[in-house]
Parts: sequence; structure tokens; C-alpha cells
Amino acid sequence: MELLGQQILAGIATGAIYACMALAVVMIYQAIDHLNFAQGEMAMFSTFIAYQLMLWGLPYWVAFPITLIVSFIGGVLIDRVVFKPIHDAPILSHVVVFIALLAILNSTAGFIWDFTVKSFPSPFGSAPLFGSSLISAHQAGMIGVTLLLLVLLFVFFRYTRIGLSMRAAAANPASARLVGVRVGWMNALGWGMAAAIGAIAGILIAPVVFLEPNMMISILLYGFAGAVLGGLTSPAGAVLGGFLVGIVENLAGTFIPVIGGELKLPIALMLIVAVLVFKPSGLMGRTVVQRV
Amino acid sequence: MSTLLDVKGLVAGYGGIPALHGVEFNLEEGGVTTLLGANGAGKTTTLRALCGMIRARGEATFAGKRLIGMQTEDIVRLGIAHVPEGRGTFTRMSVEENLQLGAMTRRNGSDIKQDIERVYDHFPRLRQRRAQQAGTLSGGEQQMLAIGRALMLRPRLMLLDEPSFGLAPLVVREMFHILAALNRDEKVSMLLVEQNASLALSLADTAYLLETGRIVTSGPAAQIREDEGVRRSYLGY
Amino acid sequence: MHFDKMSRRSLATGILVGAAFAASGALAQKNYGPGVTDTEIKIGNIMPYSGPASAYGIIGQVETAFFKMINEQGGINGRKINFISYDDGYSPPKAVEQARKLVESDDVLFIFNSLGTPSNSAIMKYMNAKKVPQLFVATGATKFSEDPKTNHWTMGWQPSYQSEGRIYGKYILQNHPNAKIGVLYQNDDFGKDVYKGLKDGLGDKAKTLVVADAPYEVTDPTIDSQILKLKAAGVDLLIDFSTPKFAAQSIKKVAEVGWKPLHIVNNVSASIGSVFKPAGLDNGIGVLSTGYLKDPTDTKTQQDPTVKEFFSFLDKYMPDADRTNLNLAYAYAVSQTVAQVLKQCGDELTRDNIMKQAANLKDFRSPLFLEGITANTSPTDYFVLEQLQMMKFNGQSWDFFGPIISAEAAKS
Amino acid sequence: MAAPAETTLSSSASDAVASVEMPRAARRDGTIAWVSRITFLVVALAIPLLFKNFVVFQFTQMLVYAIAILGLNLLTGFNGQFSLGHSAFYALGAYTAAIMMDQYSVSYIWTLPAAGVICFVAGFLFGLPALRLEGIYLALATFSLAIATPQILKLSPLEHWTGGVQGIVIIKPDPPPGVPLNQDQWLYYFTLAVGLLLYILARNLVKSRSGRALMAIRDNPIAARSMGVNLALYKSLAFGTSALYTGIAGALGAIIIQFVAPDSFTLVLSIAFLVGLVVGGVGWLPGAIFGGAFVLFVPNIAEGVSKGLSGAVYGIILILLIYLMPTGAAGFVRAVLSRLKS
Repeated sequence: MELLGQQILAGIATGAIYACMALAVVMIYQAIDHLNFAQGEMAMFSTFIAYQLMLWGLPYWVAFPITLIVSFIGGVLIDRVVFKPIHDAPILSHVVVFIALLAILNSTAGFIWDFTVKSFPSPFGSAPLFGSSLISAHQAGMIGVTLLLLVLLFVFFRYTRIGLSMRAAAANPASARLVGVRVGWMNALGWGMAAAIGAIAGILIAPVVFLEPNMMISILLYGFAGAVLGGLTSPAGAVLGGFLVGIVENLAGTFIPVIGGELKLPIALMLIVAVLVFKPSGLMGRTVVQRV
Repeated sequence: MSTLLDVKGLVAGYGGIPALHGVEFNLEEGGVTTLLGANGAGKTTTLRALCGMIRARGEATFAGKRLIGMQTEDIVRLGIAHVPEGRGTFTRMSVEENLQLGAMTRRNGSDIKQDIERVYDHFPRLRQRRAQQAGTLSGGEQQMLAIGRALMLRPRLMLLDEPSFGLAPLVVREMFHILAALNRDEKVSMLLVEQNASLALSLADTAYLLETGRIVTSGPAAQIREDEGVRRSYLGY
Repeated sequence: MHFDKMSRRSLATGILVGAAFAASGALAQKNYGPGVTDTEIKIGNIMPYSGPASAYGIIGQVETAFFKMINEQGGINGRKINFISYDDGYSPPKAVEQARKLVESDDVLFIFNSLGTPSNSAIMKYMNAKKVPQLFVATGATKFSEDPKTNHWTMGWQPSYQSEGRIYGKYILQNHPNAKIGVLYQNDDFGKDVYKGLKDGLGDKAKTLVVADAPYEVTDPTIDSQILKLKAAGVDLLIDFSTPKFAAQSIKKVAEVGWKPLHIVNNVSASIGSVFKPAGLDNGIGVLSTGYLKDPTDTKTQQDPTVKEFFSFLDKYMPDADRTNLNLAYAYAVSQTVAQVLKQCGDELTRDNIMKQAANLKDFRSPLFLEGITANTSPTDYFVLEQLQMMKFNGQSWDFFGPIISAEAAKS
Repeated sequence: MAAPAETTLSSSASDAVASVEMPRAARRDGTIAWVSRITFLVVALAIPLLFKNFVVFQFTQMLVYAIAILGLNLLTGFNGQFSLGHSAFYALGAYTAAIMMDQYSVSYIWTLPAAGVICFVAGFLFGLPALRLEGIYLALATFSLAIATPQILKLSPLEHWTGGVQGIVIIKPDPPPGVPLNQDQWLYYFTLAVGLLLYILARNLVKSRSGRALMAIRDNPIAARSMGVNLALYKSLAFGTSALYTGIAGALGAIIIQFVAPDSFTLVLSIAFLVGLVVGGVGWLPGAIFGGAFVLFVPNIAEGVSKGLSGAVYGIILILLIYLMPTGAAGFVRAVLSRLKS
């Protein structure tokens, strides 16, 4: 039973990584109504920018805000330069462009910083938290930051006019234009915010999994899974989903005999799909009821 | 009365296939003008062209400003509120959030709050459902919400695209009562597109008849309503 | 078993002396296979420059630089090396396509140091059917060297994963006979191969000594859960059969949870630059591994005149490369070995002779090999390097200890 | 990933870029179609005679990918269902062929129908629960399938059949006795014949009553249901048929590569199919050949431009292609055709 408790706690710690990523996924989904395949690579690239700034001698707390600003601008530029010219193209064409972006960012990062793993500092340190060996200060800090971001996003989307406009622009661009929402800029803003949140996620994740160009590819899978499980329309759901994915995966790996260890991710994914079959809009997503 | 909207030689279409071939009409400040015609005559296309949702050529002057070539978002800021075909509800948002979105171009927060209350006064059923997800409203309620959202702009001109579509006759009658009241009390000019010609002619003061992208006849609504020939050949009642 | 192999080897040596004699006779006349002219030798190579294994792409870069250096020094026997390296993204079908391109379109003399078990498995049949050497493959899977009869045209280079595993097994039996072993392994050919070697090395005791094992997938973001599982099973000797990123994670995680098992990582992850630095040098103190190459981060090694050549090569051709990355030394040493083979070939640059000379390495030493380690091959023995030495991390570099152990010795 | 399935095909396909059928031009269309078909056939038949074996092998691979993309197109383009899991069906087909040839010495020809049937059943069964999922949720379900596939293939209890992490090496088939072709040429013609047969079947399917039902479901599921179309059955059948195509492609792929291993069938393969589908044109069957060509050749071109930045070059080529032809080769060809007409 002690192992069960440990694995749940470890699942929460790992889940914090997924939750962080899931939040970035939901953010962009709110802004552009798509899942962004390149989200993980954007986060990775931002983290490398922070790494480079620190390599140039800037202290952590200077490099961090600069990275966020650069990432925000980068996100806006991606929208304006890459997506604006094709905003009429079908959704699948957009998906393909996400894939192209993924390839570009991954390859460029590898070219500049090579593919060997690099350590990345944590602002919280890696000492065990309260002497407990199960969760480190960094992991606790990561959970804290994730929850804080969640609250900020909730307030932003729920109570600010610009948050409302962004949701409107994503949900129904034509109608949004008709009430005067500048949809193009809302998209750009969404991209910028998603990039900045992705940067935070990358900077928090890198101390755990180490910085390298491929670090986000698998984490993005978990982030998607968490976001979809929790409900793509709900930031809180995404965070919950991220934690759940971490816990379920750890428990499957530890307690299912023979195949558990080898198939822990597929088992976790199958469980999620099973949940979705019965609750198609995720645990906390709002069901869209539409009358014809 | 002065001319609020003046349209000349309006040409527009979809994918290179023109649907309007030089439409001309105008609308007096404070008036209600209706565009009549069969399915596919170009009524909806005209509205879309006017508010920049599709590319168009020709001239459209609104209170001295040329609309053609402007972005939809900027046209809205001139005070033109479009109640689109299909109502354009933000289904995942609450009724109140939908109304707030209508006032997106306005700055003054307390004015907006008052206006929301005013919309609720016009449409009490929306007040009951203010926190409800808009997608769950009935068709009639969604149409009211769409009109309410347009009012939140404090528009000078409302473009109404088939407000009666798919609604029960009782609901339609209620709706047109409210529209008449809005025109009378709030001095909102209206450009009304309708298939239900007799209904439209009862509200409008001026009417234009569209056929395959061209205006074929026009005149005061009362006169069109009495014109047996027009009625038989174009309006089908 | 031991005796049997010995006798085979001495028999083979006899044959080889004759062969070498014949080869020297052929020196006078020129005999060229595909891709060879009086001034050039074309060599092919396949590397995962992109995709999940792109961390190994650096090997191809070093090799490209190495041949550039050779060419600037006048080439080998007067011929420049035209080194054509393609990307397979670690995908077997792509490897087949690239191998066919190299052989059929670029007309290379042979393919050298193609990387990865899946990719090499995919092309092995083709290479042997075409009778094109698949020389010194960059994987330690036993199957590429163990059967020179069937796969005459395929040869490995580094000590095989299985013999490395066996060496750990022997070490544990001798030094920690009551250990409670926990194995963390990568769930692929590589991890399973070393694990098998360990079990072989532990022999009958494998069942009782290994108390827990935990596989991970390369797609797993972390291996925290596995480490906790092994810890909970009461493991006091942790063996890590993993690639650098995960070895670094496990060294760090073990320290974080305050666990103090005896920790062994396999040679693939013995790189200070890509494992111990990210994991935290202090966290790695006391970790054991095996090696066959000198540790370039060791200050003593840096004074070694034979190794200085390696550093001046890096200074000139790869000034930005991270010196602590073990793959640089690996790529340099394997390139030197192939250069030796080409030298031995003289003017008889045929595919046949490439294999003949590759199977005729006699006590060849790269300056980067540990003292006492030599490369020896024969037509019946395609294992180029078979010796390893145990080593312990001291927080800065590796301290080697104990004897040079050969896979043969570990087998008995 | 994708929003709800109905919008997958984008409203712009029906609004802005809609190809309006013009009856007068129909005959001219027919002529152009026949000219292009015959040109394609002549070129396709001539390839083995003009190029080296290696290039013939590449073209064979291209055809294999084209068949897989054809399968995906039947699902996504004509039924509006989105899949990131087709690498799983490709793998299933490949392993079916490999195991039959390796363990039971079955002739390669018979592995194709077997792979097709097995994949059809697998696809149909997968389609049943997937029915309740649309858009992004379906994407996640199929995506899970793609992730699980290599891990299941590696699974120790299955090692006896799958060869585990080591995979299975199979023997490349010789041409039938008396056929004056080498192995590569023979496999090329064999693949071409299979591909053409599958293409013609797909065309007939799309034009049939069932095909119209599939498209009706894509465009308006509610209306389709009210017209009496059995949604559950048709959507599952679409999944099954799509898997059948991709599975046969997988079997062919195994035969020409002579090797199957878990690492060959990762998510990357699914993504490649998707990219190929979009580049060729969603909902346009001949697009598959363009898609196959892109999947096979563009990474090589990118590598030729820059080894270190091949991924970036690939990405840029892809983005430029989408700029030039937002609806893939389909839109481009349509635009050229309409220019020819006027």
C-alpha cells in the first residue's frame, strides 16, 4: 500500500508536467479552435532561448521574463506570417502546417544547440520537499505555478472583455466579426499567449526531463491526452486531466502484471478513450447542445 | 429625412460566379427598407456585401462613408449591426455573454449594463435565461438574442436577414411587433430581407424587388403591396 | 567453449598469415571495386540526423570531419575519401532506401558505421545479397558479428551489448554475491540485449539475485515511476540499461529520492557530457560502468601525447563540439579503424578485399583505446573489440579499476 | 488537429473554391480525364524500363504509400472521419504478410488478401466505438492506436510471432518463371497492378449508392440519418474499407522492404500519410499519387539541400506548398483545368 501512495504522489508530480502542457494546449484551442501540433516544439524552442540567455550570463529572473516576451512575439509572428495568408484553407491544411512548423523548430533547435541533453536550472531547487523524498521542491513549485496560471487564465477568459472576444473569435469567427471583434488580432493574441504559456511550461519541465530538441514530443502527447480527457473547453479540466493521466499511467505501469510495464502509455490512453466514449466532451468540458 | 445608405452598381458573388449584377437602392434615415425576392435572388448576398463579409464592387455609401473595401470590423464600428442568417449565436457562451459581445466596440461599462437591462426589457424571456448556454435556447429565443445582440451596438442601421425563418407564426408576430417598436422608439433604421413578403411589407416603408441579382421594381411598401401584378409574378401570394 | 574458440582462432590466424601474404603479392597490381578510382574511394554511411535518435547524428559529423582531415593530409595510399552520409531518421524502411541509393546510385565501395539495430537489421539481408560490406556497424547487437558464415558482409565494431551485460554479471557475482539487483532497461533491442547478457553472466543466480525489473519506452517523459518501483522492491544494486537521457534522469532521480544503491550504468551512457553533467556531477559519484575508450575529460588523459592528436583534430575541425561527449571519441576511433582497413587494402580496393582486411586486424590500436585493449579479427571472428574495463565515476572523470576483461573470460 | 468532422472538409470547399459542375464542359472534362489517365499509364509502365533498379524501388515505395493514402482518403475525404492511427493498420498488414511468409511459407501474393481481410475486420471493430467520437476525440482515439502499435508489436508474449524488437526479415520474391524482369521491376509492376485495381474499386465505391451515403454522412450526418442511412454501419464500414487499403499497402511495403520491425510503424508514419493526403488533396482520389510522391521524395530533397537543417527545409517546402495550393494538388489541378476550359 505504501507503494500505491508513492506511485500516486509520483503520478501527481509527473502529472504536473502534463497539466502544464495541457493548459497550453487548451489555451491555443480557445484561441484558434484547433489543437496545435507544434505547441510542444514552440515550448522547447522558448526554453532553449532561456537557456541561451543564461549562457550569455543573464540571471534566471531576467532571462525568464525576456523569454516570455520573446515567445509572445514569436507566437504573434507565427500567426501573422504563417497562418494569416492561409486562413481560408481547410482545417487539414492547417494541421499540415502545424506539422511543418514542428519539423522546422525541431530541426533548427538541433542545428543550433545540438541534440545532447542539457541540464536546466530550477528556481525552486531540487531538494526534497519537507524532507519527504517523494516530491521535490521543484515539482511542488511546478504544481503551484500550474494552478496559479489556471486561476489567471480563468479570470482572463471569464471576466475580461478581451478574454470574451478571444473566445468569441475562436468559437464563431464570422459572428465575432459582425459584433466588431478584430478576429485576426484575437488569433494573433491567442498565439502569443499560447506561446508564452508554452514557454513557462517548457521552463518548468526542462529541469525534470532535461533540455533537448526532442524533449517535448512525447510530453505533448500526454498534454493532448490530458486536455482532451479533461475537456478542451475547460482549463481546469485540462489540469485535472493532466494529473489523472500521470497517476493512471504510473499505476498501470506498477500494478498491472506482465504487460503493465511495457504498455503503460497505451493502457492509459485506452482508458481515456473509454472515458470519452461515455463522456464525449471530456470530464469537465461543456457539452454543446444545439437545436436544429 | 436624409439618405442613410445609398447603394449603386453593387456586384458581388462567390468563387468568381457573380450573384449580384449591379444592385441599386437607398434607405432613408429612420426608415425600414425591405428587399424581397425568391430564394437565390441575391438578398442575403446583398447584406453580406454591405458589411464586408464577401468581396464586392460598386458603391455603397453609409452616412457619407464608402463601405466597399472596408473590413467587417470597421463597418460595425460605423453603427451597422447585422443580424445574420442562422442568427450567429455563440452557442457555447451564456446569453449574457452574447449580449456583452454585442457591445464589444463600446467602451463605457455602465452604459453597457443599462443597455443589457434594456434588451431584457424588450425580451423578458432572455432575462430568465441570462446564465444559460445560448446553444440551448429555442429558435425564437435565439432570434431574439440575435436582435438583442445587435441592439447592444446602439446601431444606426440594422441589417436583418430572414428574422422569421423557421419560427412559429405566433413567435414571428411577436418578433415583428418588437421590431416595429424598435424602429419607432429607438429610431433604428432597418434593412430587412424576408421571404415572407406580406410580413415584410407590413413593417417596411420602402420595398425593392430582386430577381437574379438585379432590382426589377421598387416603390413605397404600401404601393407594392397593392400591385396585383407584382404580387402575382414575384411574391407568389 | 573457451578452448574451442581458442583453437578456432589459432587456426584462423594460420589462414590469415597466408592471406596477408597473398594480399601483399597483390599490392603491385591495382584492382578496383565500385566507387574506387586512382584518386578516390567512395564510402557510404547512414545516420539518424533527424528523428528520435538524432543525438547520435554527431557521430556522422565527426566521421565527415575525420575524412576531411585525412584528405587534407593526402588521403589513404594517395586516394581521397569521398564520404557520403545520408539520414534515415532511425526508420528501417528509410534505411533500406538510403542503403540502396548508396549502393546502386552512388556506387559506394562499402557502407561504414551505419547506426542503429533496427536500421542495420533492415539492410543486412540486402547488403549480403549484394555482397557489399556493411562494415563496423554502429550498434552493439550481437547478431551483426556472431555469424560470419551467413552474414559474411556484415561486421560490428564495439564490444557487444551482451558481452557487456555478461561482464556486469561476473562483476556482481565476484564482488556483490548477495546483491538485490534491480534492472531498469529500455524496452527495445538494445536494452533487452544487455539485459540478456546480464542474465547469462549471472547464470543460475539470475533468478534469485534480480529482484525487480522495470522497462521504459523511449517516449516516456520520465522514469520516476520505474525508479520508485525498483526502490520499493528493496533493490540495493541498480543497473541501468538505458540511453543517455534516461541514464541522466535516473542518476538524478536516485539522488533526489535519497536512495543510495550501488548504481551501474551501461557503456552507452558512460558519457560525462551527455549524462553526468546534466544529472549533476555530484549525484554521479560512485556510479560504475565499463569502458574501452580513454576518457577525454580526464586531465591525465589530456596529457597523453597519443590523445593530443585527437584534441588537435577537434580544435581544427569541430571547434564547437562538446569535448565531454563520448560519441566524439567513439566516432574518431572507429574511423581510425576503417582507415587502417583501407591502408591494409593497398591498391586492391575490392569489396572482397575490404572484408578480407577487416577480418585481418592484428592487435590494431587506436590511441583512444584503453591501455591493453586491441582490435583483433579473423574470418571466423568478427567481434572487433571484445575487451572492457570496469570504471567508477569520481565526480569529474572516470577511474578505471580491475583487469581488462574480455567477453571470452566473462563467458566462462 | 481538427474540429468536428463535418468541418474537416472545410466550408471553403463548398463556398469559395466550389467546383461548379457545368454540363457543357462535361464532355471536355471527360476527354481531359482520359488523356491524363492514359498519360499516367504510359509513364507508369515505362518507369522500370527507363530507370535504375534503385529508382524503380523508390517508385514502388511511392505507389505503396499512395495506396495507403488512398485508404486514408476514403475515410477522411469521403466520410469526414479523421485518423492519426493508420500506421497501425499499415503495421498490421505488414506483419500479416511477414508472419505468413516467414513462419508459414505462404506465397507473397496470398498475403495481400489476408492482410486486407484482417485489416478490414480490425478497422471495422475499431470503427464501432470510435463512432461515438468525433473530430478531436476521434483524433485522440486513433492517435492512441498509433502510439500503442509499436509497443504492442514489441510485447514479450507476442515475440514468438512478431520477432519482438528484432522484427522479421523476409525473402524478396522472384518474378514468376519466364517473366523477363528482375525482382525490382517485377515488384513494381505487381504493386502498380494492385494499386490500379484498388483505385478502380475505390472510384466505383465512391460513385456507388454506398459512396453517396458516405458523403452524405460527411456533409450532414443528421440529414443522412433522416434519409435512412444507417450511420453506425456506414461509418464502421468506411473505417474497415480504409483499413483494408492501408493494410494491403502495409503488406506490399513489407514485401518490398523485406523487413518489418516495430520502429518502422510509429506515429511518424501516420503523420506522413496525413501530410500526403493533404498535399494530394482531401476527397480527390488521384491525389494519392501526389501524396505518395511527396512522402517519399520531399524528405530526400530536403536532405539534399541541407543535412543539418533537413527538417527545417522539409517544413518550409510543406508550408510553401500549402501557400501555393491550399487545397492540395486537387485544387491546383482543378484550377489548371478550369483555365484550360476557358
